[in-house]
Amino acid sequence: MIYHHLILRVVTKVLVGTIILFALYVQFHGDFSPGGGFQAGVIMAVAFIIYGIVFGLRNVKRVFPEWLVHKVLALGVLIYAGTGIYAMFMGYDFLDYDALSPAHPTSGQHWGLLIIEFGVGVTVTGVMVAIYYAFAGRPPSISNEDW
Amino acid sequence: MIDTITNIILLSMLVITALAIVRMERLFAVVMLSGVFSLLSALLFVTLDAVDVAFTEAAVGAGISTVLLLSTIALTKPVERRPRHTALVPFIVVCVTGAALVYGTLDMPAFGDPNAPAQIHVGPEYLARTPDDIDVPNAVTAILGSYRGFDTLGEAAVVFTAGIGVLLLLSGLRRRREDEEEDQI
Amino acid sequence: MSKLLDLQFLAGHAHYLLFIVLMMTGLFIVVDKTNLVKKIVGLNIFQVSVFMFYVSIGKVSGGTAPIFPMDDKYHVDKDALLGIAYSNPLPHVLILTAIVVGIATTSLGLALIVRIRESFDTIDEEDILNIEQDMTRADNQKHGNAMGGPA
Amino acid sequence: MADTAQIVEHTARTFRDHLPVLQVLVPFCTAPLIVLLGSRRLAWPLAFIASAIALVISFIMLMDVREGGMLTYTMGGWAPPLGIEYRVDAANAFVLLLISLIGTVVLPFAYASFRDEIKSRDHTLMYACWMLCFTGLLGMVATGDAFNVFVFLEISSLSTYVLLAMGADRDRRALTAAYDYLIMGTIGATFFVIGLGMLYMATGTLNMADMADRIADQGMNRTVRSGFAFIIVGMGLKVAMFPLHLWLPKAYTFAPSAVTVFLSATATKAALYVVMRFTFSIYNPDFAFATNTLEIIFIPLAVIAMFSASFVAVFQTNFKRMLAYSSIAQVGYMLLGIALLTDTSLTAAILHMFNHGLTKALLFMGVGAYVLRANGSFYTQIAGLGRKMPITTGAVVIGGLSLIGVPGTAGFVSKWVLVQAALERAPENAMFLAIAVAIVLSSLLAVVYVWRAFEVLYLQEPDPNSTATEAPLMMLIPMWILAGGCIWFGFSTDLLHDTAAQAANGLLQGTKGMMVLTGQGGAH
Repeated sequence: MIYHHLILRVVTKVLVGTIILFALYVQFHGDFSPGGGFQAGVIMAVAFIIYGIVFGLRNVKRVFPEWLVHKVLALGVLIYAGTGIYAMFMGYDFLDYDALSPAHPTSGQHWGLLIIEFGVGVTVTGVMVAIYYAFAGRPPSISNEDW
Repeated sequence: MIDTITNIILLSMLVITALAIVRMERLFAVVMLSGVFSLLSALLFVTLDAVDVAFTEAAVGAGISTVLLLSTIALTKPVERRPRHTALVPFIVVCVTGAALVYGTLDMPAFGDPNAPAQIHVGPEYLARTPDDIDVPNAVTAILGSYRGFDTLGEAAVVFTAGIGVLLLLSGLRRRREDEEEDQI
Repeated sequence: MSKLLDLQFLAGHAHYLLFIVLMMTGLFIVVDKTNLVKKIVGLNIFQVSVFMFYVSIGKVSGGTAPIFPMDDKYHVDKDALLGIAYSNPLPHVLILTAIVVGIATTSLGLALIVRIRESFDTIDEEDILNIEQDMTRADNQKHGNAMGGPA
Repeated sequence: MADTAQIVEHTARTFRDHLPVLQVLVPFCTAPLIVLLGSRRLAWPLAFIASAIALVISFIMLMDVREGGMLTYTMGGWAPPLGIEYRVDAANAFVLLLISLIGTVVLPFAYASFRDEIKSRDHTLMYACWMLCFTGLLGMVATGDAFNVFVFLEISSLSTYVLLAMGADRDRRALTAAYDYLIMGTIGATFFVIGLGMLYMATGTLNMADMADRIADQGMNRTVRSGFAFIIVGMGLKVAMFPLHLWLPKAYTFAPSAVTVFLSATATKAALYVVMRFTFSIYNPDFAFATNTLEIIFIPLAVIAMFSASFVAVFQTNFKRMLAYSSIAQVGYMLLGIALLTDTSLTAAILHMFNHGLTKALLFMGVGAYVLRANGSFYTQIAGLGRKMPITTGAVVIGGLSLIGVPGTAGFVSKWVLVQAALERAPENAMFLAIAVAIVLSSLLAVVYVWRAFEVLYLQEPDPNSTATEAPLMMLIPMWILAGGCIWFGFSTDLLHDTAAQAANGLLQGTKGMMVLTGQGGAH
């Protein structure tokens, strides 16, 4: 099945790199242009999904193994909540990013936004890839012809 | 003037797509049309100045939900059977809800009215304070992350719940040792 | 109700009425259709049109997207800020949350549909209802005579 | 970097100030922690410790606000109209205590019940999903921001759909029950969002207190009224109000027993609290609109629910499905308490939420024990178990008596206060006298279906080859804790009654109570 999709394989090899690059751009430019954690997470997951569709589930699972997906899934939420808890330990309110650099509140806000967007991006990537693995793992019930 | 024309065109195309989805029998066409519907709504969001929402709707609505719908159809049956019951009762339910909604719009401020309550009370305060408090060009990210950061934490939890739910229903939690054994066989 | 007829009101509220038509189409699909996947698509349409209704609340005619101009040090250029009218950013934030809730519900619904097809071998609600009625009838036969006859 | 580094003098927040957010945060962080560690042995202890901490926190908060005070907590340090604010007064502290108490007591029962009903491979994720449902319910009740209610409502709903669907290992109808609940729940949540959108359009703010005051100034225009209608219909689906209750019997019957225990005692109560909060704190009842509509719509629905659900419950052949129908009837009592719009009636509604929570959790735990030992909850399967499982059935008897409202049990107290509330308004017009009679009559129906269960449990011959033995200790202790609670709150009623009365007049003060108290609240 893999050998006669030559065009798809070549295009995907080119595409996957740029998609991941674009996802990272969207992730870390969320403060300056439209974008942020969710969009970046979805785009990053799309990169893995395209690779999975074209090269098959086993190959993409060698790149991003399932147990790692399930760890990443939980890590993002903890990163987000952890930032808030760190602020609480510093005596500020929950999720008050001034705590990250008490001397310069606005730079604390910048750091805060960056970290929580990263946490959200990680969680959304993990979730979308985990959902794709779950759906792709089941045996299809209809053959390719009668769509 | 150009805004209202593009809005009217987009909205009429949206209505046509929605009606087509009601009529369609083949599920593959229905899923493609739902992708079209999401993309059209993303365009409408751009004309309504909601660029972040347009980005998300395009990425999530047209992208991931179409992939999920297609993979579900691959695992189920592709053709829909015509329902045997008459469409009268659902139509009545829909008309009653529609009437309640229209009743609600009677006292609503006009579309795009700058001195509507929503535009006077909290909205401008966000716009005024973001440059000083958070000093981030994208006001939506500022509100999303910092002013209403707890909402976004809840949102991340919603995504996390969906992830766990699908794992529980379909594949179950994989642990490192199990993966090694699985690869051996 | 007479308000609905005068043109000036209609011009200002045309968008809301169209959003309501879209919402009701989505709701109709969910309530009327018996195919489980079609219901999820109807749910999507219902939610996306509610999001459009929300975002149209924040639109200020003549306003632009709420992204401030940047100076060279990547901070908000405060003086260039004053002249521009912006749309209200709050509904956008709410809708970002709601879109994610929508996709979460869709993925859970679809996972349930896959499991339902595997155990019921059909994704049409009427077939499922028949199967379930047979199961309850079988239960009543088996367990019905506890207190003088089945329910 | 910023040229004028204005260092804002900051008063550090002590641990006591963080309590409102810790209430939700502790269970919130446990769920991803359980998934991150991924070990089956650690999942249950982590969940139990988190629930116990949440219980202690909710108890401390209730003690703080019993005298009518209010704890406020601003998320991210932003003042209310801009940021999200947690506002804990007697009403939601009371419901938080109920949810945490049920969550903590039911977890040992869940440990034993999951081992029997759920594949061991899924236990880790089950406890993570359980904690998310627990967090969603707590977050829904504790928050003071309208949109935040929707977000946490979705967290609890999504995890509820999954927990229900996990009953599919025993009976495949759990999947369709979960799917139907998903469709109706999502329509309900979207109605709630539409209602919220209309409120936001009319007031411009999302903070409940701020919204309440702006509605009080502006008065009721049509957008606000239809917003109220959509919110009540949306939450009515979650409360299983009479016409919107179709999902409940199937969902509770085919769910795993431990899930039914937890949901029956907490999910409808949290949604009911949100209905109360919107009806009394945001739409102040002394508006002409709110008063007569509530009476015209809620009272008939509540009375129909009480009678029809009890009537259907009498004819059930499955003990678990019978209890599910009786839950719908009991929700009718609580809605009646809200619809009568007096101080005592609201106290009765809040009291009944607590008492019914204890009673229904106890009864469903009994069902879980029968499912564990007799592999089913049909009357033929549990016939004569009173002799084989005396301790379990003893607790079930106490629960049944409390469900009927026999004097000396918790159920009696709240029904008695409800009847008093109805009689108080009797001189206004005869309808309220009829309502008082209706409450007593539907309790008689409750006697019929509860006695039917007792008769099956005790007076019927157990089938000879049944191997039923007594339930394990992990099930008996929670059951007898709740049974003791039913009895204790049946006799010493002042603790619960005063707290509920304080909660009721906190709610009934309506908008004036919200904004005025902001000053006194948390340490700013």
